[in-house]
Amino acid sequence: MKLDELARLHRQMLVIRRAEERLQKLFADGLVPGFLHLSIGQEAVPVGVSEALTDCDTVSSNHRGHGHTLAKGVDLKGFFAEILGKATGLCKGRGGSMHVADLSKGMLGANGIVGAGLPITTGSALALKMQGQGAVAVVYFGDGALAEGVLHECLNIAALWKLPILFVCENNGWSEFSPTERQLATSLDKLAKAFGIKYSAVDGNVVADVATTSARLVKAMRKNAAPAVLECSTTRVRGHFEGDRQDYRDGDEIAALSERDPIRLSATAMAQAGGTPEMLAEIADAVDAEIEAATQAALEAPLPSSADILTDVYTSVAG
Amino acid sequence: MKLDELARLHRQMLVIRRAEERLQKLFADGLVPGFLHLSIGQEAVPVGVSEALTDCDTVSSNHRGHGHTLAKGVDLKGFFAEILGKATGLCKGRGGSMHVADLSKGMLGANGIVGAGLPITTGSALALKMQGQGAVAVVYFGDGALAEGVLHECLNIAALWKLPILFVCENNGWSEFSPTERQLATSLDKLAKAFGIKYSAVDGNVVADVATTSARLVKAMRKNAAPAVLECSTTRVRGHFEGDRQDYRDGDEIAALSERDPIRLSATAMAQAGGTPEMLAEIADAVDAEIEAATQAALEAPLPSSADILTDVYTSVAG
Amino acid sequence: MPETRYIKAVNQALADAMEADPTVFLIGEDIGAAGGSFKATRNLLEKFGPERVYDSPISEAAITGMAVGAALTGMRPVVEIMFMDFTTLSMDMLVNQAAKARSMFGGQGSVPMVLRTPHGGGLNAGPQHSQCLEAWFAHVPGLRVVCPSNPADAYGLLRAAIDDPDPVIVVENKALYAMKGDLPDAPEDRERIEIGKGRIVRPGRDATVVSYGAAVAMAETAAETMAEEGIEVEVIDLRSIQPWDESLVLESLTRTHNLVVAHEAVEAFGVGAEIVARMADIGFDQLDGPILRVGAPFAPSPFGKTLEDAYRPDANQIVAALRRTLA
Amino acid sequence: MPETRYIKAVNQALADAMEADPTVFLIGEDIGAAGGSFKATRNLLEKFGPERVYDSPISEAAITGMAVGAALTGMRPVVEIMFMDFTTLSMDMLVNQAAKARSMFGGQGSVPMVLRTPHGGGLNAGPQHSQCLEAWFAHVPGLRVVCPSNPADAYGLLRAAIDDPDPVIVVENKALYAMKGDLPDAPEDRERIEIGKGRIVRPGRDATVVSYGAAVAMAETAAETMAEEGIEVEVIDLRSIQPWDESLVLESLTRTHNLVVAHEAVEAFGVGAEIVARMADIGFDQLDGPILRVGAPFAPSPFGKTLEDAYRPDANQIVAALRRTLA
Ligand SMILES: Cc1ncc(C[n+]2csc(CCOP(=O)(O)OP(=O)(O)O)c2C)c(N)n1
Ligand SMILES: Cc1ncc(C[n+]2csc(CCOP(=O)(O)OP(=O)(O)O)c2C)c(N)n1
Ligand SMILES: [Mg+2]
Ligand SMILES: [Mg+2]
Repeated sequence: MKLDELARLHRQMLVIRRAEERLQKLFADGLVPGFLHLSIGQEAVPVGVSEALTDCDTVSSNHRGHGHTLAKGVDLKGFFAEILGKATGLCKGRGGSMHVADLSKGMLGANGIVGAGLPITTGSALALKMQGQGAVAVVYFGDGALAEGVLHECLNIAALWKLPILFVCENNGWSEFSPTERQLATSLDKLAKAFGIKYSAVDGNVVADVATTSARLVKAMRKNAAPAVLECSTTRVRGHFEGDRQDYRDGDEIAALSERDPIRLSATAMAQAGGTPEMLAEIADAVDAEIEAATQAALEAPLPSSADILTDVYTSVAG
Repeated sequence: MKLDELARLHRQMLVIRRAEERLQKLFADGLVPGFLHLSIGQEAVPVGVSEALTDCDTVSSNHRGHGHTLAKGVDLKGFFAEILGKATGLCKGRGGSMHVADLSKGMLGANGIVGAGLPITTGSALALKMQGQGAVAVVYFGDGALAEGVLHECLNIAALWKLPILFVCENNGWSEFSPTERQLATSLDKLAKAFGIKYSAVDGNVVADVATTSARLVKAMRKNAAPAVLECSTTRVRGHFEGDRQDYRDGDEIAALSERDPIRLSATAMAQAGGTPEMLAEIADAVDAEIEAATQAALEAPLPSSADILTDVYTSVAG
Repeated sequence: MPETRYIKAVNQALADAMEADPTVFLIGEDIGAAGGSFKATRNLLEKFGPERVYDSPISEAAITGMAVGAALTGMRPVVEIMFMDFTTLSMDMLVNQAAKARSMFGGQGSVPMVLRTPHGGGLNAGPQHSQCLEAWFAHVPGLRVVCPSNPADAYGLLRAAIDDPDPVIVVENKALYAMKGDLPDAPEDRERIEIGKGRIVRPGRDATVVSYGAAVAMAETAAETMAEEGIEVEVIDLRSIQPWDESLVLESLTRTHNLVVAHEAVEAFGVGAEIVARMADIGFDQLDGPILRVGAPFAPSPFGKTLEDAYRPDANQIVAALRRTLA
Repeated sequence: MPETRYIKAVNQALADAMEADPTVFLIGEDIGAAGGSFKATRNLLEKFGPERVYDSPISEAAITGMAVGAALTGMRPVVEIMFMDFTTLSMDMLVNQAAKARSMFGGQGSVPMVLRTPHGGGLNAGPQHSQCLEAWFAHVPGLRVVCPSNPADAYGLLRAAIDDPDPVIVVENKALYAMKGDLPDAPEDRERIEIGKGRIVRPGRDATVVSYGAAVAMAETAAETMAEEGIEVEVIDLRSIQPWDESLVLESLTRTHNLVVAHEAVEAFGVGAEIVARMADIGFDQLDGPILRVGAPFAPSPFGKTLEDAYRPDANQIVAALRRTLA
């Protein structure tokens, strides 16, 4: 991969990283309402996958969706404002971290229900296939979601009807406070095989690998609609949600994660491709400035008016 | 298999066959309320499986459950009365064909919801394992049920927790009015493999084969609790329910089914093992008499009293 | 098409909607070649092809969720769930996803999907094939619920539901599928019925019976019985359950001063409770007597003719309730 | 254990029930080593071992259904569903199976299972983690539903639910988990609370507020406010929603002649509707004014503090309702 491409991917990952680190602080300061699930350590997956996508393609996500959302190109200011529950948020402050969506970018929403993105995205893929423009749908889900029955239903229908859907599993080994291996007697490669769905595995912390594989899969899908599964092994660095002290996790395991830090790996890759420390610093500064601006705007933005509670429940008033 | 064993199995199949043929007539005469799904052509499966079971083992069933129920040893009179909606029925005439149950025989009920028997039986298997007496649980389901997500959840949990459950699929190729192949991109052998569950396939119309394989699987399960899958290829001779004219089915296909009639096959097997025509006739006469007695008793039995509608909703009255 | 059956009106509404809008498509179990368990989709596969009529595997959660995703992607899916009892498998997708998407996404889009499903007894189909669960959906902000009582309404409400930008549950009473009624021959004469508006089926001055679905005919029969005694009962068909036509009911109550609410669903915690509760608030001053409800007793729907007949509400119970409130 | 928190009382009830009866076992997501998302099962894995405490995969339908099957096979399973919103994935098993087995099998057996689940807001957890869906379950014959408002009730109702031979949904209000209250030290002094019986929390002669769960404390606050003006409000905690203590409410109404029903759930088609509807029938002659309800508006529970605060019912709304009915 060429340096400029690596740099672009690096920058996008850094936006996600810094955004989440900023949110982490804001949460500690009591400024983020509700649950906050951070994807620190997992940034390479959505950044790599999104390289293959346009605004016509749809994605849907889960509870750990900040990376998926930002990588799909949604507005950073609207994103921050939403997570802080402000009126200027992408969802007018009504959804928050677990429900960020931007339909104009094909981002059909984070989701608070494990596995729920699967049928929604399968249906989106059906719609895209009917519309015949070669667009594809991507669903992000975790390894814990492999236990939900709806996965089975969707793999079956996607395979049966040859739908242009990319099933992207972020396998971080954890399902909340439990190692997922204690919850599964199967694995995604075996399931994909059972349904005759093309399966690929990548190191989900190497953004170039994710990007290359996704590009190949999506390209094939645009030509001949058919589902594919992409399993990305990745690393959840923080707790299940902010406030989770991860007592259940080995300290050494967490410490070792930095070895596999996707941003560190991408910085190394850039250096190998001729990138300079100055270049990295420049990116970092630009990202910091962007994050700071979005944070400030969100902090200063007004709260939604409680008079608006009944707004948008329905499109129009019936009866 | 020895003649007396073959004869016993033959007799049990014939009880199911004649019972259903009688029900078919009663239905045509307007005497059976509700839906009636007949299992004519599928009798060898439950008869073969039940050979391996005792009253301590549990089974649960689906909408096409007459065979499963009778093979588990429930009282024929109570069975007929139930299907005719009489007060003397096993369920006091409140369940009917889709809900026949006899808890005293470990028969946890037919079921009107496709796939619903799966988690119920998985839970029963967990209970039996906890109780530590070596009992096993059996769930009967059709090929159409393979599309329901709950199958995935149950295969996973059964494999993960090593539960003594036998998943018996009656694969008759049909899901209501559609060939199941148009609904599935997978098959049960592949799914079982994905979960590391022991898989066996038998000709579900050869009762001795079903019995032998079931005996082996159940025996292993009693010693070392672990799930197993038994797929029985079988034949649905009648429509999805009585009243279905099967326009969607090739006449030749239906005609050819008699070649594989499990009762015909078992008669042949008996002849090969030294059985005489007299022996067969004797069995047939005894079965006919039994069915006739049960039918008459059911026809003469009183209807449930409408005063009883609120009875048995709860065990005791709270509040 | 005079003398059109209810099920045929549903079929016609689907056909007309598909004709009018290429984004409308159907998904459900055995709805294609088989034309649906109750034949609501008969011939639609032939007419519109497999790219508009999807015969699905037995996967209620997935097909309902797929409708949500397709609706968010510009389509207007119409899902058939074969029996309302099976919507128990679709609840997450209906309640957590379809109902909430618009609101929780801040009004960015909407979910123009329809879920059609039959409720009710009369087929001796037993406890898992007879339930009337509309009260659940009416309790969920973001969903609309309608329940037609006759062929013309089955047509008009379904067309309106498909046009509606938000998710609508269309509850059809399966015992009414064979009911006959008029439907105009010319497509342009077939009318949509506004969601949220009820209809006075029979005017009266002495008491009001509010009902929907199969209970409307029972209410009419009860009104006839009462009329023989000189008591004029007004019968309202709600048509829509969520939202329901509060002002129509209130207006009727201000004239009749007596109210009975009747439906086939279980009485306790049913739709009738909400109607009574609203009237016990905004209509309190108008009431001359207790507000009574007629609904099924608190038991699963039993199999078997005698039991089911005794279980299902009927005109006699409405008459008895009317007599009691008027007493 | 004076000053026991609500969540600890739940924990104690589970421990005591498991101690008392070897057939009681627990199943749920992250309930083992992690002790549950809200810590209801803390230390129970250690105490009773993995053969009594099953940490399950994320498979709500399966674990609920497994409880049905285990219950039919002689056990007393207690399922935890992490948020009530996720019971949308368990509905078939609860409604078509657990609720109906006894009746449709003609009383042959019963399904002694319990499903515990937290409802309600206050955590800014948004539309898919805050719903109060108890009205659904109350509408289903065969299920019982309870909703404790304080630690002692959390203990007593859960013990009673586990003892009960039929399926019971125990709805815990998650905002109350940190609430403190008394629970006796000696196990034998810890009391079960009869399902179906309510309690007069505060006596009064001028009006009755019926509530349950988190709304009980709001009702008490409202009663205090009114007391300052010399208006004595009686507060009833229903404790059980299905069945609910109709005679206690009626008896109170015959003394106070004014009624308000308050709960955190969405008002429309909520539990309050049933209570009002019953009283508008059997209590009609006792009413001096309209029966009013206080509940959440008809919108998904919004995320964000200001919105959620405005969305959740509070004591002021109960006061306003009292003033209006007394006016
Ligand atoms: C249906 C449902 N069940 C349970 C939960 C609670 N829950 C939230 S995240 C989670 C674990 C998900 O693990 P995984 O899918 O691997 O995602 P990760 O958190 O590792 O990114 C659980 C059990 C939920 N939100 N929805
Ligand atoms: C959840 C659910 N969905 C749909 C149905 C309607 N239905 C009843 S039987 C059936 C087909 C079942 O096919 P299969 O499992 O192969 O059993 P078979 O009838 O062939 O014995 C369907 C779709 C149902 N009863 N429950
Ligand atoms: Mg994970
Ligand atoms: Mg089949």
